[in-house]
Amino acid sequence: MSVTLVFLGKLADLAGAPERAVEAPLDWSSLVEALDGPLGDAVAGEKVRVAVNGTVLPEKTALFAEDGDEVALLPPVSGG
Amino acid sequence: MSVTLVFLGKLADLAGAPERAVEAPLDWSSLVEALDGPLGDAVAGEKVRVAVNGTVLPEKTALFAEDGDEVALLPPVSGG
Amino acid sequence: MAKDVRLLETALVPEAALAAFAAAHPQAGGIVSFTGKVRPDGDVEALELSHYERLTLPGMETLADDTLGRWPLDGLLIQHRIGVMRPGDAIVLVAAAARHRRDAFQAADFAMDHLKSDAWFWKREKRADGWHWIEPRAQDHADRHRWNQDTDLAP
Amino acid sequence: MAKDVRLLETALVPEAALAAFAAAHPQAGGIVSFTGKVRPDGDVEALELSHYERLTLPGMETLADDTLGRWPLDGLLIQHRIGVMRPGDAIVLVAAAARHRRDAFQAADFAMDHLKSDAWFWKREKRADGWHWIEPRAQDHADRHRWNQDTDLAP
Repeated sequence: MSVTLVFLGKLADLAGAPERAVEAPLDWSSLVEALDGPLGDAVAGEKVRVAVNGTVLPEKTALFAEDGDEVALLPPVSGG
Repeated sequence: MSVTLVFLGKLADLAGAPERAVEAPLDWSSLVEALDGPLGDAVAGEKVRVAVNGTVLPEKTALFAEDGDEVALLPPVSGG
Repeated sequence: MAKDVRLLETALVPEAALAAFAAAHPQAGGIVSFTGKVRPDGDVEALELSHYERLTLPGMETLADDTLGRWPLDGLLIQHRIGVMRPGDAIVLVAAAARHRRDAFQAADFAMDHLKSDAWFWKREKRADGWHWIEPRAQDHADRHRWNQDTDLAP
Repeated sequence: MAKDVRLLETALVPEAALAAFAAAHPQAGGIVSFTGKVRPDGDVEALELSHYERLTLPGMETLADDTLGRWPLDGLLIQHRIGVMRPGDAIVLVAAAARHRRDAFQAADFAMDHLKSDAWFWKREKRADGWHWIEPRAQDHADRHRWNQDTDLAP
């Protein structure tokens, strides 16, 4: 019963790994709770967006993920 | 004692050859006189420009060429 | 096949890709291309582009469709590197083939502006003191905003 | 050598010329190119471009200098065919190498607009019923007039 978090860009550095499994179900408050310190601050910052199974959420606080879902945490893109 | 006329583009077709030698010195009226028929009409037309030794004349009726000069008759360019 | 969109994990060779693209579109009167490379100046030793499987290539496909919808093109090529690159390596190649020159210029320009500011890539540079993440450039956003705003593919 | 301007009497091979140009400008972050070909559609069997020795190449050199004066470029390549070409043959190649993408796009676009409407070439096409001289296209003049007017190289 888990959700896979995927950390992109500098969030992977802050997380210490590109992925992490967290307990399902997952909503915004339980995500913030699960990510403490600078990682949690960064993810909560207004520039980070959230995608569930490849769909970017218009409003990340509306996050809801269940067992088997993949939640990506997307910092601002830096271009090609 | 001659001036070389160089015919570009469709003027070469009208002239029947890419070049022609005419008597020096040459001014605008003697040029028009030397080129009769459709060729003369085309050269006199407002879109044809004249260059002497590689310099385009601002006003072709100011033409004056001497022995050894090259006079080019330039129809509108049609692009690359 | 009007659209050819690829993410490359190994070397992007612009001349070879362009030759293949031109051969695939013999009917096009004009082809405009842009090649972007890792600049060999400064103290940058390496560049790494990371992507997100579920968004990056789909986003590039959407950008290609959008570009094809805006200009009458015979073909559109978008190739983008991911992974670690060295100074002088090609990062991106965009090519647009069209009957009319202006369409090809605008399409390539549009696709590049959106790739630079709007595509799902994250970039870091290795300098003498280690790796540094690169933030978005204000100029890239300004470039994108020259076009109208119904085409935001990423925030 | 920032400027490379040529008139070619034999085949123009864009990919080879672009590869050499890129190799000559390793410091450029971006290269924009335009390749124009004889379109293989319609009933055109051949195209002939004639030039005038004393004006055509000097005019292209002046256009290159003007382009280099307007944008900060690392290099500018202009190659133009003369003589008889067949459908599918390349007629013209322009490439601009620059540190910044926008400069390279604008320079290549500007050079092409002026080559199309302003350079000393005369063109005729061979169709089933023989050769026909091509008149200037109004669109080419309109394209050139997008730029400001202190750069008329030919009437």
